[in-house]
Amino acid sequence: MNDTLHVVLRLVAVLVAFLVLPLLVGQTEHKVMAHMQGRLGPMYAGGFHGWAQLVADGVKFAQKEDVVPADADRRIFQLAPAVALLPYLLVLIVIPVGPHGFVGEAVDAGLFFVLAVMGVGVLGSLMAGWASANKFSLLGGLRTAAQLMAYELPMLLAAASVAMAAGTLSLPGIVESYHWWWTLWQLMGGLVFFTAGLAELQRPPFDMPVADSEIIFGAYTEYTGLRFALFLLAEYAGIVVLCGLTTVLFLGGWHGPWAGSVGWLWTLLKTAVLAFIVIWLRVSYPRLREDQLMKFAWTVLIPISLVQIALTGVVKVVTS
Amino acid sequence: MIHSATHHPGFLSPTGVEITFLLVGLATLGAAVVTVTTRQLVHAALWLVVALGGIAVEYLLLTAEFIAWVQVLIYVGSVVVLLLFGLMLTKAPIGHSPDADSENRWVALAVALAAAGTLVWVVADAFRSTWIDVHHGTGQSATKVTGSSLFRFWVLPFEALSVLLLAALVGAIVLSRRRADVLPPAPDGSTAPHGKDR
Amino acid sequence: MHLVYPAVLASLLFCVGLYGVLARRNAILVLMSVELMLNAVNLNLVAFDTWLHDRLHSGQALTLFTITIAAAEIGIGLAIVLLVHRNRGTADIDRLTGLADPGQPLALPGPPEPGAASGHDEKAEATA
Amino acid sequence: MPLPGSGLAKGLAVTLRTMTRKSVTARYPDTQPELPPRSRGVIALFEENCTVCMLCARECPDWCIYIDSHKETSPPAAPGGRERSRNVLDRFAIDFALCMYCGICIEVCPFDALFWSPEFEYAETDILDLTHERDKLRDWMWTVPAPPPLDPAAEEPKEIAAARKAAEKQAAQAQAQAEAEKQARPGDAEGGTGEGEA
Repeated sequence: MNDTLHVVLRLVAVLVAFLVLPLLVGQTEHKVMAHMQGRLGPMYAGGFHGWAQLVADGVKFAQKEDVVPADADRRIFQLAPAVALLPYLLVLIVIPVGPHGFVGEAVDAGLFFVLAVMGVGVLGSLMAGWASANKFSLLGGLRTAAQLMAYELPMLLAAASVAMAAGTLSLPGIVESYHWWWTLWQLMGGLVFFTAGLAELQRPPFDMPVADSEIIFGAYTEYTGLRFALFLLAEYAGIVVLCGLTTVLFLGGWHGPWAGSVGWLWTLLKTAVLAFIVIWLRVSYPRLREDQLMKFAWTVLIPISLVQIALTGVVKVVTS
Repeated sequence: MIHSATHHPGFLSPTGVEITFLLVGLATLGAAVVTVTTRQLVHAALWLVVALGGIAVEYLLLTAEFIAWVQVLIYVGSVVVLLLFGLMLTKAPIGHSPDADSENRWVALAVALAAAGTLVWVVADAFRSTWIDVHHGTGQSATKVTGSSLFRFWVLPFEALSVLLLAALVGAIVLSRRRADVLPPAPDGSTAPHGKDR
Repeated sequence: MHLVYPAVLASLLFCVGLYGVLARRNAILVLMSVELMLNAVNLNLVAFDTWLHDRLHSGQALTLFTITIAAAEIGIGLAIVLLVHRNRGTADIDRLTGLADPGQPLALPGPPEPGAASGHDEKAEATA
Repeated sequence: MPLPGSGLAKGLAVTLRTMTRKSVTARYPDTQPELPPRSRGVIALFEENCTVCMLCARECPDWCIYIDSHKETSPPAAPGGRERSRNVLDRFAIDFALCMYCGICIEVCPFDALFWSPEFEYAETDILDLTHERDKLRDWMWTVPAPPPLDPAAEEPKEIAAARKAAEKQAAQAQAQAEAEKQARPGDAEGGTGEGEA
């Protein structure tokens, strides 16, 4: 009974984090982007520097009419946002935050679980793109699929490099066996992982599937109201998950001074810094072209990740 | 066999795992049947996702955790995405598709039913009194043991497999590459939009 | 757990896949059915691996091999299907009779061919 | 040769530097904007100066000025003379929904009846309310700032120069007359004043 309560409490905590952290990232994006462009960003909602802007947005989305195009495949169209959003919730459950089991639910082979489930989220975009009965949506869906196929590989290879280094697939296990010099050792892998993750999330500069100047909003063109908000939430939840994973895999998670007591703070701090970098990249760089994107994945990221794996193997053999 | 000989849980007192397995199995089977019978192409692919996910859950119930995640990663994350990609490129329509089912569907049904009858009868007859002890070992060791056996006893097939994968990759690239000199001037425009595929 | 459950489920899934392979006309649907059959085999492998308590987990290793082969198969299969679709305007295997005996209707690319016409209709539907 | 990736770093540096600087957003409804002098907000009418010459209405590129007038005749000043007629303004309206703020009307007005006012907060919820009639246009006149003082070293405006010249001439004549009176030569003074009036 006590165990059940414990598990339920953990899951509730994860759910709360799932609902709060993406909003935090979204609000940060509003403000950071604005200041990087010499603006102020939202200033009214909630009073102090527009802290409640996303809450207000949510209310606005909830009030909007839920439109389904006449020619669309209704059920798939309506199901797609949930398919896009839920995987990130599942992933968030297994990301370790602090030492001594400070994790929603420790899954063995957690690395595989995380990568597997994150790949499912893209199905939501595909379903949305196909079911909208809109050629721009379809193009967006196609681009999403192509991008996913291209970037899943370097991401997996980079993650495999860390798993090799740690000798385990469990996320807490990877963090526990972390040493500070791993960050240098796995630097290339970390960069590849982060970049490929950005591309899987379709964040700028890898946002061809939603390139507004070419295909309006890609797979999400026909969505309105709450379903659209769910897609946006999925994007921000994806940022949280990606940054958390990069922290856990490459930046040592809770490692830092006084890790025993405030380890979770270190994880959150590192995740926040990475989230800031995600936003920073969005503001700084223009969108890549579709063929440049594919070329980047196949000719830059995959070779780098392969070199990283070779390096990991060599160091592992030499040091053991 | 040894385990099955020592204790005989009856058919009529299924455990929780068995009930779960049965329910998930029914869902999986239903999704598979819809996959092969629906006339909407993309629906078939999405039902295939359900079926594959159900099989992943069955793997979990059989304590093959690693295989389950690989199943989700490769099948749901990649194979189905590729299938959907292919469906979109071959212009899968919304709604019923005229070319989903072939004329010989009744023959196929007869063959499948016959095969199913034979197989189920044989299997049920053979393993009538066999029980699996699913609460054996932890997942951690299973993953570890799978890995070490893969790279210790299965290295040669593994390497052969990687060569096969490479060959498939090269083959796919060669197949989908368009050579400008042999390309006929697209007669009806229907082939034109695929210029940049893959 | 009774071994019959996974075994019967695997056989049924295999037969469903078999039906799909025989009854479907669209090449991609056929590929999906093949996936179902492969998965049935995988389920069997895993179930027997668990049953036999194989210390080397050979069943799981074989399952990994099957999954890899399936991935390779789907990649190259789709490449072929897309090529066929690009050349003929249809992915309908019943019409791919270019190598059949004379006397069979030949499916040649061209505007009067029914396949190309239906391809147009589908395109109109898909982009409608 | 620049390091590879230095361009990427430069891009990041630009955005980061911008973030540390003060943002340039004008928080308009909370704080009033600091407008430069002679800002062009709305067009004011100084109707006392208007002679209904219609130049503004004719030059207006989008025809947003409406002028109605009628003629009033006044009896001749001296009996037997010609009747004097005068244009009286009935309506002067500017439709600011059409106006594109080119300022041509102000430029062409020969009698300085139209002015730029810096007032800009006259948005309405009904587009018809954007047609400002002459009372409103006259009210805007109160918001027109005084003309800027001339540069100290500037050439004198022509009107003032002419007026001063006339005044100086008059003063000189008056002085001359006074001197002449001193010499007690009556008669010259009358002729001198006659010349001055002509």
